[in-house]
Amino acid sequence: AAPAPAATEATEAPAAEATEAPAAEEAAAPAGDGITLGVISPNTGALAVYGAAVTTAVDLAVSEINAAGGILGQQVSVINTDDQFDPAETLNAFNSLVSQGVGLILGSVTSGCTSAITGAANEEGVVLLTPSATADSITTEDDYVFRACYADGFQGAIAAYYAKSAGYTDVGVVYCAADTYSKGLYDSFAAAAATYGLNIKAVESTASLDVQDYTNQFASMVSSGVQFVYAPYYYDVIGPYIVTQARAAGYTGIIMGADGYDGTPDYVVEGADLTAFNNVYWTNHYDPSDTDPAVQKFVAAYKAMFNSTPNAISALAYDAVYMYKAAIEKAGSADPAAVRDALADTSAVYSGVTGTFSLDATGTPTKGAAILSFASDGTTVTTKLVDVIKELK
Amino acid sequence: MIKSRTTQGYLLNTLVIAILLIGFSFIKESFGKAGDFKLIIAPSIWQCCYLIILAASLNLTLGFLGQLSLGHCGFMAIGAYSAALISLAAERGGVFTEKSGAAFILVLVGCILAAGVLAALVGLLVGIPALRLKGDYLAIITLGFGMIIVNIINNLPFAGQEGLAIGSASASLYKNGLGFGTALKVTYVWVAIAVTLICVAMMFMFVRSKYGRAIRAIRDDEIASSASGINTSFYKVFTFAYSAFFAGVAGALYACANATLSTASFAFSNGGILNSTFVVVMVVLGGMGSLTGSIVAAIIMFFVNYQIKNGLWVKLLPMWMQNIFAFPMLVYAVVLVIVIMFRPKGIFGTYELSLRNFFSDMKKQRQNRLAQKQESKEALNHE
Amino acid sequence: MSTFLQTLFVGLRLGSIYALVALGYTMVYGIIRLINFAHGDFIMVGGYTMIFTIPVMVSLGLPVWVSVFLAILVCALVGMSTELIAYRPVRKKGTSMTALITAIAVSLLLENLAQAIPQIGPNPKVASQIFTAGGIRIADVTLDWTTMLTIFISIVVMVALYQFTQKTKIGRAMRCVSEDKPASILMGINVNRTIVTTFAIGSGLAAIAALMYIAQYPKVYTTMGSMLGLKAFVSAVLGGIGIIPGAMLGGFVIGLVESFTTSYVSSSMADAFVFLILIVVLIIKPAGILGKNMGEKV
Amino acid sequence: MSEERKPILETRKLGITFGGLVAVSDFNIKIFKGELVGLIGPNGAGKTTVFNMLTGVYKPTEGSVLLDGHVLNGKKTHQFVAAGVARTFQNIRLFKQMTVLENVLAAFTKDIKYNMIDSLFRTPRFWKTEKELAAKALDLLSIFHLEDKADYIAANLPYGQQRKLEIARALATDMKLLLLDEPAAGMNPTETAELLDCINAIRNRFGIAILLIEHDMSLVMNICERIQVIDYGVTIAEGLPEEIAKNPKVIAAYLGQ
Amino acid sequence: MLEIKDIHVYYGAIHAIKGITITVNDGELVSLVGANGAGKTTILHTISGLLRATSGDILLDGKSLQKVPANSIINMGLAHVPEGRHIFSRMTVEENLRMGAYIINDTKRISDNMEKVFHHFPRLKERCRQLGGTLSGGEQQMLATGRALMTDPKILLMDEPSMGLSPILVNEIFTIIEQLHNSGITILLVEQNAKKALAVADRAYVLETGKISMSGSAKELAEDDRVRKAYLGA
Ligand SMILES: Nc1ncnc2c1ncn2[C@@H]1O[C@H](COP(=O)(O)OP(=O)(O)OP(=O)(O)O)[C@@H](O)[C@H]1O
Ligand SMILES: Nc1ncnc2c1ncn2[C@@H]1O[C@H](COP(=O)(O)OP(=O)(O)OP(=O)(O)O)[C@@H](O)[C@H]1O
Ligand SMILES: [Mg+2]
Ligand SMILES: [Mg+2]
Repeated sequence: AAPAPAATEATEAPAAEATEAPAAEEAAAPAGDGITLGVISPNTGALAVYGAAVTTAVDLAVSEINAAGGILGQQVSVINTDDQFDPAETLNAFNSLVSQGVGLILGSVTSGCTSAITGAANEEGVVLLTPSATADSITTEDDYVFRACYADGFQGAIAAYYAKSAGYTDVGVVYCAADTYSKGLYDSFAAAAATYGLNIKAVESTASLDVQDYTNQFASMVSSGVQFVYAPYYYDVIGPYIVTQARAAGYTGIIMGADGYDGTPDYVVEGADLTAFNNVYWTNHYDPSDTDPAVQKFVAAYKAMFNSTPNAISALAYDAVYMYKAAIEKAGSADPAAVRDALADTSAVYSGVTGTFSLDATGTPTKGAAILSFASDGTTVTTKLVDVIKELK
Repeated sequence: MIKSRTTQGYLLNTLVIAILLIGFSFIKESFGKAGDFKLIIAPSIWQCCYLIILAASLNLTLGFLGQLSLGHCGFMAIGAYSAALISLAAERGGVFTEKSGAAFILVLVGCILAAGVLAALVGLLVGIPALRLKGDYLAIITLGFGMIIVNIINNLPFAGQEGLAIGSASASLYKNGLGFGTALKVTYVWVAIAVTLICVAMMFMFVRSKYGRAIRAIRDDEIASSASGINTSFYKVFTFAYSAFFAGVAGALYACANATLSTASFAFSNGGILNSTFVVVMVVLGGMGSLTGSIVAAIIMFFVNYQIKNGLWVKLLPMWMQNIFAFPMLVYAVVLVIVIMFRPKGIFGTYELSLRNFFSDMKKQRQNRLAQKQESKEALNHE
Repeated sequence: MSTFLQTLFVGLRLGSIYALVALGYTMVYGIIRLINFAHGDFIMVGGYTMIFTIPVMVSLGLPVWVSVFLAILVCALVGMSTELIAYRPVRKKGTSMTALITAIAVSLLLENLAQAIPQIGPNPKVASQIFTAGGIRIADVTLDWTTMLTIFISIVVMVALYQFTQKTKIGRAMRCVSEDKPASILMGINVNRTIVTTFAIGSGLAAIAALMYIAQYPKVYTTMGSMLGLKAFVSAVLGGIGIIPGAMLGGFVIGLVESFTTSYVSSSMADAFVFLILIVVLIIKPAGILGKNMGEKV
Repeated sequence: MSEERKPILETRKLGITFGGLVAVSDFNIKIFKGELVGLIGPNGAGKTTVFNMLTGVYKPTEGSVLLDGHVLNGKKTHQFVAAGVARTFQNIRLFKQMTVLENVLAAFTKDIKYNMIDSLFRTPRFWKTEKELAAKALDLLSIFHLEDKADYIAANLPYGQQRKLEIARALATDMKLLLLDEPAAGMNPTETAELLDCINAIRNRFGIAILLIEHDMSLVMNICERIQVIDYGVTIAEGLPEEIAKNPKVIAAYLGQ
Repeated sequence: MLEIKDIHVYYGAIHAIKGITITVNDGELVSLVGANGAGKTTILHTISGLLRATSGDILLDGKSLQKVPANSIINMGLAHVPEGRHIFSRMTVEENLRMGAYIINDTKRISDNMEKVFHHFPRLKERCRQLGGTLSGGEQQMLATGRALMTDPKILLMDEPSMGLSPILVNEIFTIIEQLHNSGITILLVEQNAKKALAVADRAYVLETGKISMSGSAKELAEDDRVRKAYLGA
């Protein structure tokens, strides 16, 4: 079906440009006295945590930039909008930003919501840079869409790669069937497992993210005898529920996850036996305890401003703002089309908190992933860096 | 006499709709290119349209048949997913290549109808327990059905979270399926309006016929209605299916208006206003047994929701109010409680707007208000 | 065998919690025939109260579970004010459906108010360990103390509630109010006060449920009540709503069904199966497992 | 001639038990066209239960109901109505939120021939039916002097008129047998006398059979041609009013001295 | 003992009671007669506080009831047997009677009163453990009356106690009413069965659409032509 979308695109593109030309000018007009960045994130609803992570980091980055004189000498201002973790609301937020003349948008956080506006961004000629939508397809179809994180395909593959290099051949998976993130990672893990010759012996899932009990799932892992379980969930499930329950169910092997595990140490049960967290591995965009000065500077500044340790989403959102800065400076203007061209340049190198990288032809960074693990002395849980994988072999 | 008065009514309704449409196309012409129509008004019309159909259709079961259904969005999900899948299949099968022309319109109409019919079939299934259960027990069953539908869709390999067949729902729906971009939403805004008008008319015709009379009788007293010769089982199941049909159609419109589908949007409750709980809220707010009320409530809910989140005037408010408005659900909750306190029977009660009787109704309304005032005085006395 | 035991224990663990929550639902429903949608959110209120008071207990050298008493107090207050401010005015004027909508609105209000409070916010909070870990090991599978305690407490609460409604004066007044309000007034019963008391007890129960919930599943978040409340409500209906032992039975049935479908049928379809079983049971027994189908006397 | 001899309603050994309680047993009755039969008995004797079995609201556990010679066992209530039985209820059951006219119109539902298509497109058939029925309904209402209350919401009618509306609604089902359950309950003697005239008028006009439950002996003894008495679900006497009034069993169980 | 002074009662916009004045003296049995919907029930509801008059006053033993909460009126010695019985159908006969004595804390007094009720209604004693909802109509009426007697009321309001009862039970109920009257209880009786009501009453009021149209001794009224025509079916 490849020619078909091309055809539609061809017919649509000129129309879009024709109608958009005045809108773009409108956007450019007030740009003389500032650059406006639109942010779309889930500020209320089930994923409000991520909304907060994004808005705080953007706040930090923008205030840093403005303090340093802005971009191209212009101050940056931000319009925050709420997508309520709902695709239709995301589109509303997007349209509202565009109608206010915003041409550069940062968002949204989740793949589901972001995919609701990628097509529209292209049609409207508005640059969309998502900090954290990892679904593979986000950047593949649309020219105006970029992201600051790597795709699920990469993250799932790293886990499979790690399992293989650690010597496991039989593995299991526990994932959430109702969550795009979890399901997407499972799919990419499964695909990579096939290439690495891993044998997925057991797959269990949960029907929603509200599930509290994972004992049966891990009991099934125990009975199938696997010693490596890929469990792509979020920190607030891993910390209080999964790890302790898995150990209580008698599972002693490795539990591996992805960037959703970021922040887990703050979500463990005080007073419980935390040795359960040994042997838990995960992949992440960055490691907050990384000694890299850029990372330390960011972590310190964020802590100073918001009194908490930034998570990976914050780091990505922070990097995304700086990506915009670099692109605008390269383009010499904040005109969306020019910024798009600057971002599309695969040779540009960005160095941020989440590593030094450049974007590939689709608009997804090629960057390494940190493999981290938790370590526990029984009363506290800490994170330690195991490895940084730049490239999959 | 009845006939001539009704003919009068039809003429009047048609006239007013025609005037509205002409006025609308005038607005469209004058603002159409300037962004706001395309970016704000047209998408809003689409959203209002499916919310209107959704709320009005639930009113058939809730307000007219008197059965609380807490899983109405499940039917909408069925409609949305089937319309999306059929359109994708049609595109892959080469029935249409671009979203214009007769072939596409045909597919579009086909998708909308199919969405309705499939939802109606499931509605039939849900209607069956309704024959044995009442009140809260039935509510739980419908809620259960809603959950099951969402759970099943989540687990379908071709319709799950990651979407339709290849890749994500997003891209494929937008590029190859029904999903209309901003420009197409303007082009096809007539589809949304026409479908809504037809649906609403169909519902009005339904409630103002023996069907409507029968189901209202069932609502008021089921035993008495069967003792009056009404086949209660038939009318109940039929109404469930009929109502589900429109929810399915609303789903198809949803699939047109959005580039992506996610089952979270059709759940029992979520962060937004499109969920089974809020549809019930719209119906009760508008008035159970008043289609006009459902329509108005749907529009109000949409408008309030949109304005609180995206309205520019919010920025002019004092900071503390802006801080509250950052939690839209909080605001609706308060608004809801207030509205219900002042209009416990909903905004419209069981009143239906009729253009023909508009002025005489206004007079009646005034009298009712007076009576009500007295009543509330009375209620205070009872305290 | 051990899978079976494990599954059974998980079912009991979930079930005991559903049962505790369901008791609160049934209690309120039994009196005013209102699905108190906000009940699940009272659990959230109880959860947060404990999150904030547990450190205080620790600093005072008291066992952490003592904070439940504060939670009971807070929940009862929230429950009573909900009744006074939101439900009572509507009950007088509207239909049962308007009351239901108010309940939904209150639920929304509580969830979002919590999120809007800076100290709570959208981030979940994790409680510290409340009861000692460990339990009885049978054939390599552990039935933990917390589960046993929860089952024990839910039985005690059920029996106590049942005796309370049957034997005490105020309990009997509650039953009267649920049957016939005007007649209750003629008996000299203060209907409003009885309803408020019901809310106080029902909401206080929510705090106990919250304690056992976070002892088992130590995460507290603003929307924690919605799914939990829904399942508990389903339990109450399954057992026969308004019937106190029914709520408990329903809770265990739902918990066990959920657990067994996860283990033996399909883990991702567990919710669908729970509701499917519910539908089947209700079609066979339209008034729930313990409900007597009185049928309408014509 | 043989037509005349065939009863409209016949029950054979009709009985029902609730749990362990035998509410009605071995109930046999025959009612012929144009007859007015009384069914009396102490409270809880099972009179209303008999009505419920005759209208399919309760399923008899034994015996059968025959209407015009057709066995109706196992049929649903609306099928009983379609076969020609209509009733009123001991506790008035109107469609409370509907208007008086609509209450009657709703009872025409089963005889309305137009279908979904007609109502969606408002075909001439639709209009014709609706118009005819409205006229017919008003005509029925006029028997009870309710025609000028046609637009009232049923719940707002005074009690006595509600009772009348219920009868009018029952008549709308176009029945052969009308079952009236305590139509005079809560009425004073004068109102009862008015009701008596009404019932007679209906009988003359429609030529139907009526089965009447009533505790008001002034009504029963005046109007009924035959009376059947049940106690504890068992028939203890049947016969002409004068006979019943003198029957010692009936006096002991029901009438008092 | 009970004085109703020019009360007006509304249901929303409906003016149901249009200025009614009624007096019931100590130990008297007063009957209220009127057509359907005349407002008899409304008056009783207003006396026992279930409804409130918009104007006028109701005095019990000289004390105004207008400001007393509905549930406290029973404490002043007034009991109401409501129309339609309103017994608690999911409670046993005994529990129903206990609920009648809800305001009494003295268990001795409760059991004494229960004995008294059983003395009036031996049938209730037989059915002690039966659920109220499963009683026959007549038994339910006895239960409702018995329940009202549990507080030794000084004045009893009875609303259509014979409604729906078989002739034998109607007689029985009226015998009981007479007994209660003879034992010194003041009774305000509302009845459709005007003939019987006038036969037992001392005095009576005739109510027509919210207004008193006639009043006087029961005997006189029973012989009055207009009353006979309108309410006695003669
Ligand atoms: N649905 C039911 N379930 C259980 N028992 C029932 C049911 N319906 C009726 N009964 C019982 O059957 C018996 C007969 O009741 P029914 O209502 O027929 O009496 P009735 O003769 O109409 O009395 P009344 O004159 O008081 O109306 C009663 O004992 C009643 O309790
Ligand atoms: N809840 C109500 N709402 C509105 N109107 C009412 C209500 N209850 C009674 N009415 C009206 O008030 C008037 C008096 O009613 P009430 O019940 O007091 O009459 P009644 O004399 O007791 O008659 P009945 O013999 O039927 O018991 C009637 O016209 C009735 O329609
Ligand atoms: Mg009866
Ligand atoms: Mg009355």
